[in-house]
Amino acid sequence: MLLNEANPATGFFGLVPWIVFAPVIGLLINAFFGKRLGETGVGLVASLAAGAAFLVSVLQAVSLAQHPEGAIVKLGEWIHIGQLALDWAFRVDTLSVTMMLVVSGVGTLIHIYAIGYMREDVRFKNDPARFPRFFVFLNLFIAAMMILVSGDNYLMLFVGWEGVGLASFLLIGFWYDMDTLGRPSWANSNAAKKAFITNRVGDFGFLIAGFLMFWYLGSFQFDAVFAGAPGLAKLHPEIILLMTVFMLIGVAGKSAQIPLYVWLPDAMAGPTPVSALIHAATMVTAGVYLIARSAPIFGLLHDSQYIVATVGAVTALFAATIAVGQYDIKKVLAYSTISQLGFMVAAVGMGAYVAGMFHLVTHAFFKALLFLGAGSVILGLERGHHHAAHHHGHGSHAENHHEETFDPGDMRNMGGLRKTMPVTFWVYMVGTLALGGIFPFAGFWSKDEILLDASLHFPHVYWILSAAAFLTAFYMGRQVWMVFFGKARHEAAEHAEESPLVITIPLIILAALSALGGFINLPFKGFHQFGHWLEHTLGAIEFPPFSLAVAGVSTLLALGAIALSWLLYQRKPLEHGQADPLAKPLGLLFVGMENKWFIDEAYQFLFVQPYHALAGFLAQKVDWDFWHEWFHDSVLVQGFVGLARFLANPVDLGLIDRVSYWLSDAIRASAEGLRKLQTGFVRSYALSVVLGVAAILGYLLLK
Amino acid sequence: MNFLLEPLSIVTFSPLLGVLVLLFLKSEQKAALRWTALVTSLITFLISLWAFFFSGLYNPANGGLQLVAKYNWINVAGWDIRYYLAADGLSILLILLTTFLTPIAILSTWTAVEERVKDFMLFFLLLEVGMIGVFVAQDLFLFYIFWEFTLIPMYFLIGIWGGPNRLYAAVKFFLYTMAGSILMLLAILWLGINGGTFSVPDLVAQGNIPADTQLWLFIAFAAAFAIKVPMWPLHSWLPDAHVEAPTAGSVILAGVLLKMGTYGFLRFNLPLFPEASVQAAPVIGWLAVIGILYGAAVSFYQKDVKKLVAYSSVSHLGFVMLGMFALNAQGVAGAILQMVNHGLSTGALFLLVGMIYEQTHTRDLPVYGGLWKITPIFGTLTLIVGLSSMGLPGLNGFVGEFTILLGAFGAGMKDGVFAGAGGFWLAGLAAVGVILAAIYILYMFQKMFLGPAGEITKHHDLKDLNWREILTLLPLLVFIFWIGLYPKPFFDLMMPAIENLLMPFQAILMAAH
Amino acid sequence: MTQTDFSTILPVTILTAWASLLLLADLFLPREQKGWTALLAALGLALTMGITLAQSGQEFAPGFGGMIVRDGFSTFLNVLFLLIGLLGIAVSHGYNHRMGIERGEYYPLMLFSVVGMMLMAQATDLIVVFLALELLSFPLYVMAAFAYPKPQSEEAGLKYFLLGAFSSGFVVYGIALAFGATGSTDLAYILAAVSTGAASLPLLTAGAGLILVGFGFKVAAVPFHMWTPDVYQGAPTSVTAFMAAGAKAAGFAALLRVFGMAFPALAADLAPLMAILAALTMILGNLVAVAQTDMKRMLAYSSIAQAGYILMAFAPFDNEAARTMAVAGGLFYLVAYTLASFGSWGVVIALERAEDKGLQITDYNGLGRKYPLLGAAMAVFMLSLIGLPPTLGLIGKIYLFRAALEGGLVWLAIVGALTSIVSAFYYLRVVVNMFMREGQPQVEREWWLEFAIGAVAIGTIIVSLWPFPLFDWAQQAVMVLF
Amino acid sequence: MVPVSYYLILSAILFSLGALGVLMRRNALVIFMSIELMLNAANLAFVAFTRVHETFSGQIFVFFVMAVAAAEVAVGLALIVTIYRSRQSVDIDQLSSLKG
Repeated sequence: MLLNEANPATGFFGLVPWIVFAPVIGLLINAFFGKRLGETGVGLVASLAAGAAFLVSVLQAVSLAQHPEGAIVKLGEWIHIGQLALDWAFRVDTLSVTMMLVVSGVGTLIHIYAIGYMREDVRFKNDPARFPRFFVFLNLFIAAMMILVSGDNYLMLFVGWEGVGLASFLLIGFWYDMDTLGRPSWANSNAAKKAFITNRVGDFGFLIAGFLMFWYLGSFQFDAVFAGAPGLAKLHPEIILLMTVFMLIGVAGKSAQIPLYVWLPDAMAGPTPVSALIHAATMVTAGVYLIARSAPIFGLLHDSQYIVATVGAVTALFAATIAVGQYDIKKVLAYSTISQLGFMVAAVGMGAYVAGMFHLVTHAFFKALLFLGAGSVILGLERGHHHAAHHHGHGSHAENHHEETFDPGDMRNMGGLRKTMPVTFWVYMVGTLALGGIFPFAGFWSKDEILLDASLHFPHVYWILSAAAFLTAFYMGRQVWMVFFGKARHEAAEHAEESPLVITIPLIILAALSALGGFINLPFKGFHQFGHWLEHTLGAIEFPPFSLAVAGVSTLLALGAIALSWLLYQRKPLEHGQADPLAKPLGLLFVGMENKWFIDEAYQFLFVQPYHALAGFLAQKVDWDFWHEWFHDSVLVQGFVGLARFLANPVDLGLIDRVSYWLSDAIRASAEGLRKLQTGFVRSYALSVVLGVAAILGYLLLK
Repeated sequence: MNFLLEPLSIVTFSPLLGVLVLLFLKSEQKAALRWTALVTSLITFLISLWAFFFSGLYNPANGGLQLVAKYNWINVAGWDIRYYLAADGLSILLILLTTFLTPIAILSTWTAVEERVKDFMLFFLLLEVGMIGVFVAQDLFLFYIFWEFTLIPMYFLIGIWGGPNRLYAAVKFFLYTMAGSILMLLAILWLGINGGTFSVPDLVAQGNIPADTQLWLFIAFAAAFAIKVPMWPLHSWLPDAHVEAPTAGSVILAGVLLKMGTYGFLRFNLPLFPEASVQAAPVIGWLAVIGILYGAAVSFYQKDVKKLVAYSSVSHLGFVMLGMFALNAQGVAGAILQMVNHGLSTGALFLLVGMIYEQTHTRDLPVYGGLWKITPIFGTLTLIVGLSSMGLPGLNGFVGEFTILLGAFGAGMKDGVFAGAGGFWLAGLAAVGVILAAIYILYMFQKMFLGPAGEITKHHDLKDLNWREILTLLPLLVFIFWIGLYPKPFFDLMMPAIENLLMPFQAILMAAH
Repeated sequence: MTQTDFSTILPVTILTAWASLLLLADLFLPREQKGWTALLAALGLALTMGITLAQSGQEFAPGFGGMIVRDGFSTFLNVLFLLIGLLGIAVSHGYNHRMGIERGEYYPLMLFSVVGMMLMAQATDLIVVFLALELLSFPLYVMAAFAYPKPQSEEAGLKYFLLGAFSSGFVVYGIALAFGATGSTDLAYILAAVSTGAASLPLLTAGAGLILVGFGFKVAAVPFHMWTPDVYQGAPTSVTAFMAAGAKAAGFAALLRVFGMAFPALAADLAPLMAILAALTMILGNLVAVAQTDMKRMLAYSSIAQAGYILMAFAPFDNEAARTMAVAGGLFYLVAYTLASFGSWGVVIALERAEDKGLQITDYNGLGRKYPLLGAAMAVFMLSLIGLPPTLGLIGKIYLFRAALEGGLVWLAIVGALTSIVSAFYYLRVVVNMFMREGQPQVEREWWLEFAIGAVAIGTIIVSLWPFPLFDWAQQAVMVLF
Repeated sequence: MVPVSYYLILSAILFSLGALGVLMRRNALVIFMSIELMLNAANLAFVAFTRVHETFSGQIFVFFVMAVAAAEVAVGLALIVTIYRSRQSVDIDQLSSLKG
């Protein structure tokens, strides 16, 4: 039926459209029948849909193992105008299948996790009816993300690109009528809007890059573009540079790089599974995927590589500094994500595509794990808070007091959770070590590969990234100490409870992946399985030999950072209400970190307010007051009516009359003392006739 | 009376049968009046489908005029005025859009129009005749008559069933439009006198108008069309007309009447004055770009939903104009598709606004908020339509805007029409409009549906859409998805005609560079 | 008197006799049965119309030594005049009764005036032109004051009379000069004299100019228009309706005849003058109409403006290729104007009540709601006067604009176009008031009046859809002039 | 013998006087008489031109003009009398209720 006939696909390749269809079917079922299915039913349908997509992805991988050259599965024509030929076509190769596996694999786990998480969340937020909607959106995201990674041309990729943006918008704004603490507010919807619009700015860059591509290379199809690019690079290198820079803008939007990263921290307004799935593991890596996919273009010019790598590296460091100063458990992770994305972008920018993709995969595991762990912590705290409030009793005053001030995401309210939430603690530790880059966890291997590449080709990137790696380990240490160690700084933390199995099982699976994920691409001769896998798509890859020096330095840095954080945060655990121990020694620097270097305020000042003012000025002053009211109403209408009145009264009666008076005076004077004469209307009419006669005769006889 | 039996004559005039029936009904028989109008417009839609797809008389692969009905009408010395109807790829979609939107608009009035139902339906069906006529007339004289005729019913629709400031809006609409068209009339007469015929294909075939004269004629035609579109800065009548018009009127105004302007450029300005078109293209392109950005910025500031949507039309139609005057296949095809898209999306937006207005009697954004919780279907549909309007890929708006921008960008290449007059900047700035579109649509969506419950949401017992309302919107949604996912049938319908249309421009552009 | 002579004036003679007899017959009719006079007058007009149409097949037929003629041109216009007469009776009957001015001499006067108009179209000698002019004018002077002792009516009558007589003084003097220049008042002879060079051109030019003044006065061209609003307002509306259509049409008939037949040699001088007059008339008429609040004054200024449009037909007078079509366009527009003007005055009559009530434009509020057909008809007339489809006014205006463009007078066409937009402004106000404002207008239901309005409205639409026969007829009619 | 041009000049002067009279007098009757003066100026011109062209038609015209003038008197006086009856005045400057 919907399988492709024109392209007799080998193996399971023909099934590839189902990675999109399955979640679409899931979302349709839940959209229309969600209310009747019940919460478990909805969750089951959605998880099955995501699972089906994962299954199809696995089948693709199986087929790829036999036919590593991959396949293009054409579903139908999309836009065909002149030489513009866009198809709905799926590209199955090792790169896209890697992404499919990550997206659907992590996605399925998060679906399952979300059944448990959302069941509690909707109750905490007092709106259980919203439950099915979450899974509709989640499936929508999977579908869009699958389109993104499997499209065979840039425009289909763009469909997914914007589609995930939409899903992200919907999910960030899932609790659209409140803020993160559940109070009625515009905050969440503002965050959602901000994400979408910032992404649109990036999409603008993507579009422009696409236009350049089409008009200089004649196609959007990957193979055709890649075939033409080297020739263009010789003729017009500046066009290639422009193309890559504009594409980088797109990447910056989606993968939260400088200068467009600002939406991602706000995106934490979404429920935690969303943060894990979309804003850590999958969607935000789309930019990395895009650059890896466009390797034949980005690899053409050293300038492009330099720019991309530098942007990535700077982002990595910059975001890491902010992460150090955050108190919200998810905000720390958010800035950490930005920072890690910087690592990946820097990697693919340098041409270390395998390293970048490798880090993408491992990051998906451990960052999803961390976010879900954080979610578990938050739920635990909420349970504890509930519990505490319940026990405190009956004084509604106390309850209100809690409602207003308690933030279950604030690390300053936590502490000592290692005892109350042991499973979460252990998996969280795995995630932390992986992110911190501690041997032998997944993050160590992938980060090391990036640093290795950087040290060989872009030394400045290496130095920046190393600093970022140090900070990474430091802020993760800080977080772990603050959350799980010490004493509970809030009664909610004291009464926190462990999460149910539906939540912890996915955590454990992810923890296993985070611990072991690094082994898919061990940097030793004869291994590099992941690299070889991608080679089928990216072409022959040169693997730099493992450098003990680089690995050693980075491990030392990480350990040092953790030690430093121990010194600061664990040796003397934070007390309730105590300022951050860094605040004093760093002074203003810490204020900057705490306040995200005031970038949001700067954007507000530089872009948002001026646009508001401009729109207001255009709408109110230019369009309405000036153009609509003044020009149309005053100038056109009043002028016209005035002219008409003027002609009716002064001119028709007045001016012509006046002239009549004047002329009759003249005539009277010339008629030598004719009797005093009063003009009346009839006579002025007659005079007008006479004037007409005079004019006509004058014209006829004198001309 | 043979001329009345031609397929296109039947399509054009079949609403008149409904008018006849309406005349014999009493004003009190509201249900009968509504059903008569609805059934008539549905029959017209079916006839139009039949004529183009099932009669076997129309071959979509043929780029020329088809379903030709050509009869002498006024033929005295030097006058050669014909009753000349025909359709081709440039008009077929717009004809179908007209016949498609009219029943939807009528359906939307079911409970919204309670006063003077008979007159309303009369004017509406008459309006349909005029609109179809505009799209099928191939004789300038006949075209002008249909063109001016559409003014009258719309004027009454706004003036009688409109909002509080309706008189002002109606008269302004009338005078602005007429001011433009009367200049066009002079140009039409000039063409008729010098060409000895008013038939457009014949005039195009003659094609011997000197370049400087062309420019004047181009301006005269453009005056009429640009006001109708409306191109910036001639849009001042639009917010008034849209805000005051009843919902169905807004739907038709945005959906079809504005398209008459863009269609006019396409059907008359481009083929009749090719050299002038190439000359004017950069100017029109820049005005279009200004319109795109200006419309988007201004609509962002609006507190009145209808006004917001109205200004968004300025932005959307800027895209249409930009694509059209890119004078390449992508641009023009995108422009035509975008005309349809705008009709669907903006039409649907006006319908949605009308549906909530019926319950709350306010369109003031700040009093809404949090509506999604109470009216989930309404919110979801608005979201989909809004996304289509801001060009989300996978929905119709994207296909149009993307191809337009692609075309406009291509026109900035060295052999394109915008080369040397801004080049890539036109498409680049226009693409910024895509960002701004997201801003105002999301702003609107947020203020209405997201956030904490507003005054209206709190204090009204608001109901979600009922079946009739969903049924009204459903056809639009089907097309929003269809065009977004599989626009091929639509492009297939127009491409042969576009190739014919663009043929002369290659040579002109070659000569120009 | 030969048979040709007689057949030439047969319709006119019959109508004159009919009018005289009617005057007598009226004496014997009791006061409450004056309706019969109207019916009889209509009968006379119908009879004359029948004869005129029966004769219409015959070609150019001069009579009385070339003083009078019967040709396609005169037939066309005579039919129009007779139609105006019939419509005039239809709108007068009930109104005069209602206003208490139902006097027997009204209809004979109207018939005499129609006779004058008909003679005007038939005259080929300046003497006859002058006589016809006076014959059509005198009854109108009287009729304008017909509502005496109502002061406005008296005032209108006297104003019209004094200014009319004043302007005919110029006509007479102009004729004298033309006679002096050529030695004849026969139009054909004048033409011949010019072409043989026997004529004194300056004298003739001056004469033509003065004659133009007289006709300009009749058609209310700027700057000879100033009587129009006052007289139209002051006169009983039924008379105004008749006058606005008839006198104007007759003025144009004479203008066409005299300038077409006698002064082609002066075309180069006269044509620009006509263009200027047309432009001034359109501009002033339309602009001033905007400021009016009284319906009758508004329509009066509108009729001035409409005269300007018709004058456009004379603008390409010096362009041999264009002028036939132009003048045909003028005749066509004359018909369109007559219908729309009569119709709108008819609606005014329907709304007017004693003591000048119901004459403000605001009195039309809600008309379309309460009397949808009457409102629709009025809307049709307004649209026709603006020049919008589907009405005759649009087709007519297109003919005229085309004439101007063909004559190379692009500026005049643009003036016409722009003033049309201006005109939309005030015509639409009526439509707005009728359909979009609330009000309780009071309408007198009168069968004849409503029939006339309805017929005119339907005619305005139908003919616009199939204008070819009418235009063809107009074109045939003007063939004989050039 | 007096040249024809003298008659013509006289006629022009008379015509102008008549026109001036219309412009300057307030009494309707006097205005009316001024108009008659204009007509008679035309008559004089006709007669004079008749001399020049040696034809009768001009003189015939004069008779017509006189007849018409007489008819005009009938209509005009009737109107003026009517107005005098209702207003006790024939000052045309008072006849200005219609304006605007």
